[in-house]
Amino acid sequence: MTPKPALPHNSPSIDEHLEMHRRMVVTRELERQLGALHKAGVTRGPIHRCDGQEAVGVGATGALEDRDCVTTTHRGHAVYIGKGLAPRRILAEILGRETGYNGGRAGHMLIGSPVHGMMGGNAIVGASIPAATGMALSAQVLGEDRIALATFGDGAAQTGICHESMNIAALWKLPVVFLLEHNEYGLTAHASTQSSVADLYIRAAGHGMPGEQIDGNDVVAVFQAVARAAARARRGDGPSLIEARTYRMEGFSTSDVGGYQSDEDLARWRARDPITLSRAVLVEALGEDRVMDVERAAAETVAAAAEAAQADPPPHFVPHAPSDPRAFATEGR
Amino acid sequence: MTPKPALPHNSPSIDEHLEMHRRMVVTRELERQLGALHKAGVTRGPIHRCDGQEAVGVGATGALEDRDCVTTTHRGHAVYIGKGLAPRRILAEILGRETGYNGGRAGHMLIGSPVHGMMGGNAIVGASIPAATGMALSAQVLGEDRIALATFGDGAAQTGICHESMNIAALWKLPVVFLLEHNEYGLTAHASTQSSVADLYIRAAGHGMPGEQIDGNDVVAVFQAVARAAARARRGDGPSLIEARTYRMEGFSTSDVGGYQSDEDLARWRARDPITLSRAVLVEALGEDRVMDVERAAAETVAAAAEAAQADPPPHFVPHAPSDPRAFATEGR
Amino acid sequence: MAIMRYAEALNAALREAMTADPSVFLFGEDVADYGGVFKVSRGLREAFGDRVRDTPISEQTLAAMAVSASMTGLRPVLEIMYADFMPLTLDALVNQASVYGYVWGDEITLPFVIRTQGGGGLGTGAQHAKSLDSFVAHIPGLKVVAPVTPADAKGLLLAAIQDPHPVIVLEHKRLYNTRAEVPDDQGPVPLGRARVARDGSDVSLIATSRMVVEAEAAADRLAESGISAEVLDLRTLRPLDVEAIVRSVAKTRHAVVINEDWGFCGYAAELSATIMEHAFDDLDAPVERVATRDMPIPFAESLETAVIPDADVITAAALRALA
Amino acid sequence: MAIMRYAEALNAALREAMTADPSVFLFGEDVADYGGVFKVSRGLREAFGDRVRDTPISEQTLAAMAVSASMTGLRPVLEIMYADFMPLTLDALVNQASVYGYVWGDEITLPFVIRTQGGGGLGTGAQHAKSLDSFVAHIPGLKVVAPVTPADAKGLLLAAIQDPHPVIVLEHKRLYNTRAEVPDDQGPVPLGRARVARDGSDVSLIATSRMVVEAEAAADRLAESGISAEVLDLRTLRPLDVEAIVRSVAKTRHAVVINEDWGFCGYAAELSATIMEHAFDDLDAPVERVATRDMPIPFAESLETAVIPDADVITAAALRALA
Ligand SMILES: Cc1ncc(C[n+]2csc(CCOP(=O)(O)OP(=O)(O)O)c2C)c(N)n1
Ligand SMILES: Cc1ncc(C[n+]2csc(CCOP(=O)(O)OP(=O)(O)O)c2C)c(N)n1
Ligand SMILES: [Mg+2]
Ligand SMILES: [Mg+2]
Repeated sequence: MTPKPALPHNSPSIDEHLEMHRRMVVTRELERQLGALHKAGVTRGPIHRCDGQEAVGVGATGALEDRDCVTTTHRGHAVYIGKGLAPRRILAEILGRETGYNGGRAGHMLIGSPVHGMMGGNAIVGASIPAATGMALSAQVLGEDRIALATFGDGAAQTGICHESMNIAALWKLPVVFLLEHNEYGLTAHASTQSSVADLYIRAAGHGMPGEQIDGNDVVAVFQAVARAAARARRGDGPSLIEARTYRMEGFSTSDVGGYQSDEDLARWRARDPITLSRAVLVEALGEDRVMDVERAAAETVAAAAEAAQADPPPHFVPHAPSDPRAFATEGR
Repeated sequence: MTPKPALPHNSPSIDEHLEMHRRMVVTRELERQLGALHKAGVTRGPIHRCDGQEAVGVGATGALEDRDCVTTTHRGHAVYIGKGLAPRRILAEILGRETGYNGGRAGHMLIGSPVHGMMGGNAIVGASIPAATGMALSAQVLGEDRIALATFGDGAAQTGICHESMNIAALWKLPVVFLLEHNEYGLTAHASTQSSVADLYIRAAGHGMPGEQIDGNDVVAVFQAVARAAARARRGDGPSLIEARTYRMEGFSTSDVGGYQSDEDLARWRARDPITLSRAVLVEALGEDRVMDVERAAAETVAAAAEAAQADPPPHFVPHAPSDPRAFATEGR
Repeated sequence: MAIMRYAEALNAALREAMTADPSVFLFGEDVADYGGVFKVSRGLREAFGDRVRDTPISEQTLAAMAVSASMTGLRPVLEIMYADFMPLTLDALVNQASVYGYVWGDEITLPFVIRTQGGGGLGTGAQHAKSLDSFVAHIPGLKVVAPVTPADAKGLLLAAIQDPHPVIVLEHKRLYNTRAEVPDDQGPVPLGRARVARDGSDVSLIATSRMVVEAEAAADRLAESGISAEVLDLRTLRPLDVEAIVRSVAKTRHAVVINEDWGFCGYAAELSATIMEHAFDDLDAPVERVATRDMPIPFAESLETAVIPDADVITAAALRALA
Repeated sequence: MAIMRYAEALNAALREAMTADPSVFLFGEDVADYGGVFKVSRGLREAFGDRVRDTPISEQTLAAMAVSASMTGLRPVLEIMYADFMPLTLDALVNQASVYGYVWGDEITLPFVIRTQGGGGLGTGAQHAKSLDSFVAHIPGLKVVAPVTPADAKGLLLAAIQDPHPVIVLEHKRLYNTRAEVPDDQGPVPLGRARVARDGSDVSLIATSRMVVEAEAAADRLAESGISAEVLDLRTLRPLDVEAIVRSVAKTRHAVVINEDWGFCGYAAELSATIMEHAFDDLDAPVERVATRDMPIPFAESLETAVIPDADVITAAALRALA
């Protein structure tokens, strides 16, 4: 990403848009590779894809500074890529290799890279919300110019910690952005069986903070909304809630047998695929060749990364000293 | 309380009002006795008084049927009395006597009397909320014509379980009434240091349920609001949130050294004492003598109860068989 | 006598209990339309309608609702998808269910069940692979069961639903697809009784949940070296069948206790302490404790297998006990 | 050398730590303006302003915030008013702090502290009198301390705040007003080291938190019968000073382990299992376990005293061990 101008800007430049487009394609390709690897039986455990939702994680992280912290969920690939993590090391982690970001300890759902401000996927639904809130607290108390962004799902929005975090963040004017990625499902259950209201951004009013609903399939709209909320947070005016509406095109995870999403819904949302939408704008502005080159390069990068990651070695086990419950073993005398 | 007419009525009859007045006086006297006993050093542990807040618990329970379930907090005296519990056995429980409602096992904060639908004080802040919600679920699934009412404080309104409970109750249209007793403080901390918004009833909108703010020092207003919400719940239309504004005249508990409530606030609220307000209306309608007689009788009842309870024996210890972790002791062979 | 999968046996228990008693109510995330992520509640929504409900992701409140609903006539069976999420239910268990079961004990019953599943070995990562047995086994007033065989899965779940006290049912993700015979008339299995999974005379392998399977494999290996290992499947973690443990240890004079939760302050520690107190004089060697290494469970297979105990680890412990 | 109350010693530690390190941040319910319900943070709001904050009643989120804030430069010290509320923090501890400390272990530190207080005996009832030590002592990656003396209260809290890993400080409501000498230059007390509170040769009374006080009283009584009891104050519950335990048991050959949490699957069980594993051959008799009766803590004095162990119970256990 090109360095940001000193003043917060609320719309991406065309170069920034192209870079976000590239990242969406990288994410899509990375998940295609994972899908194939899963079919081939070389993955372990569940994998949650964000097909069709790439604009949310990529657009949001695109509007942040490198030093800003982001937390995400079990479905965090777009955020990992958006925060600048390398596909090779993401894939290696998901495949349980020594070369993965966390040496195979984390796996698919817990990837973190503190140097990138990528403060973790999180497989406890809702946990990304107080996590970002705490990071915003630390920035505020230490007087550091960084904000935190929590991404979380419509299912997570029903957890008590979501409400508690928003209350505390608003009360203390913490520099945090709550980005609710509403993909209509929590696991296999439709949002209408989980939430008492259809529009979740309205809950912001209960905490005296701004709330808005945006098109989560429009990467530029996501960038703009997050840029505004981030600027507000940086100014010391406190948190915001952004509800990005999108749709999960794949099943819940690789273990999902599916069948509960309607064909009409799928077709309707496929027509609004975030990469297709973004491509149309970019082709208009930059010409088809430039855009296609970027897409091709992105796919090649990921393919090469997947191949390399698969050849990487599995990690060797090392006991974790700080967890040892017995003093003589850890501390000596 | 006189039996209710078959159709829900939204205003108390004058007899009902007088009975509520009596219950407020009983509550006040009971707490005066407890205050004196505490000073005399014969109580154990903390005691939380609801001086100045009696209209909330008494008015709310006045609008319910006997079979309805109520849950309350660490500050539940008005609710205990409102639900028809006997002062003698309440006091005995608080003094740790065999004759207390729970044989001295519960103490001040956990008094319960399931036959009265008094499903417990609760010393875990917020816990009364899902508790009532679960009782409403049971009524709904079993097809029983009873509702549940949760009383809880402005501090408790900030807990995650409050939000989770409201969401579930609204989603499933559970027959529950959420009665938020806003007394401006959570322990020694003012609501403004705990809540991101000053008016809490607005959070009802985030769960698509009705919310209203009422004068919590007006026992008739409380009765009316709860009667409306209860009728709605009974009809199967789901939950409501009622924010009753009141003020805590005593310290947080007997352990509170005080000093953080302003004299102006105390004076302002003292002028709006719920018993004084209620008395004025009743004297107007029934004459001073009738009201004074009722008040005097109430005070005498409580004084006698306090004396009797103090003379009651302490409980003898009996192990609790269902808690025993070893099978041979509990089950035999 | 039918061959059933463990998940099917649980399903059969739920179906029978719901048929027999209209106050049995099933709820949890994805349990209704989808039939549960492990398919344990498959078909029940169709059969019992609104008595089977999908819920929001609100474990803390759901658990508290199970407690209070059970005090007012319902028999709720709540599914908590992973044992890793049980910490969210602990306030409801230790500060509500436990407390009310005692302070109002004579006036109420608390017939609710929480079903959950734990265990590692499938690459689900540190937040989806734990066995937090000791958190629940520690709590007064609760019962805790952990079936290993399909027959016990059915029988213990039936007994759990019938019990007037709270029962936590700890299932295991690696057992759902195991198959074995379940008698057609399989009724409730009494809570608080261990099962001798295999008779033996040299060493007692006292295990819970899927560790029983590993202990049986260890017993096979020990048999090859001429060592006769008894395998005790505790089935109920609380209340503990102390008699069965003492009987076995008195016979073998050597014990290995095995549990898939962490060792430190874990359920295996309780087993060791129980033997200390009830069978010290019978012991020829200290009890060996086998548990998951005291550290988070890593994702990669090469790491996870080093952390979760298996037949090798149990065999080695038995040999140490006998050395 | 000044005589200090335990609460004052804790206050002194907080003040020193906050003075020395601007990243130390204190938060919790009523800790700021009121100075904490046990007055441990008295005066700190005035001295450190916004670095001391009152919070909403949101334990689950506060704990999670302590975890994440600690990964990004803050040194949060969170007060959880009663140990009974610690279940609300367990997801943050077992699914967050513990996990991230391992999976990202080399890239981050987690220097946060949770202070809480447990214990019964003051008529606070079943939801405000528990000692849920085993819940936290069970969790990999945490340290857990339980100071008994004012000097250790200061020293262990200082060490806790300086530690790069999460530390849970278990205080005791009946210790806050106890007084003793605290050296003027009392610095951090190393974590993981027990303290011999009293030398003895016949039986080891191995205790935690306020149970050390009861053990010392029991030792007095035993001395009257000519029995020399050693009292070991563990101070750190995790990581456990196994060496100190083994050294004591090797000398006395008899042990009583004492902890105020429930016994079953509790911390005392761990102590018994530890002795089983590390000092079995030194034992002349089985280890006696003393803990709160396995049931909720009742309110009335006549009931509560029957449930929480005291010097009588410990004395009786020691005599059984020596019988
Ligand atoms: C506390 C907790 N409860 C339940 C689960 C199981 N679970 C994993 S993802 C999920 C659905 C989450 O829905 P949402 O927040 O909308 O995220 P999405 O999967 O749609 O991205 C559930 C219930 C969990 N991981 N954590
Ligand atoms: C979960 C929990 N956290 C903290 C406490 C300590 N505490 C007891 S009462 C109280 C304040 C409650 O405020 P509010 O809900 O407004 O009730 P009020 O006392 O004003 O009636 C607190 C923090 C508790 N009992 N439970
Ligand atoms: Mg979703
Ligand atoms: Mg209040």
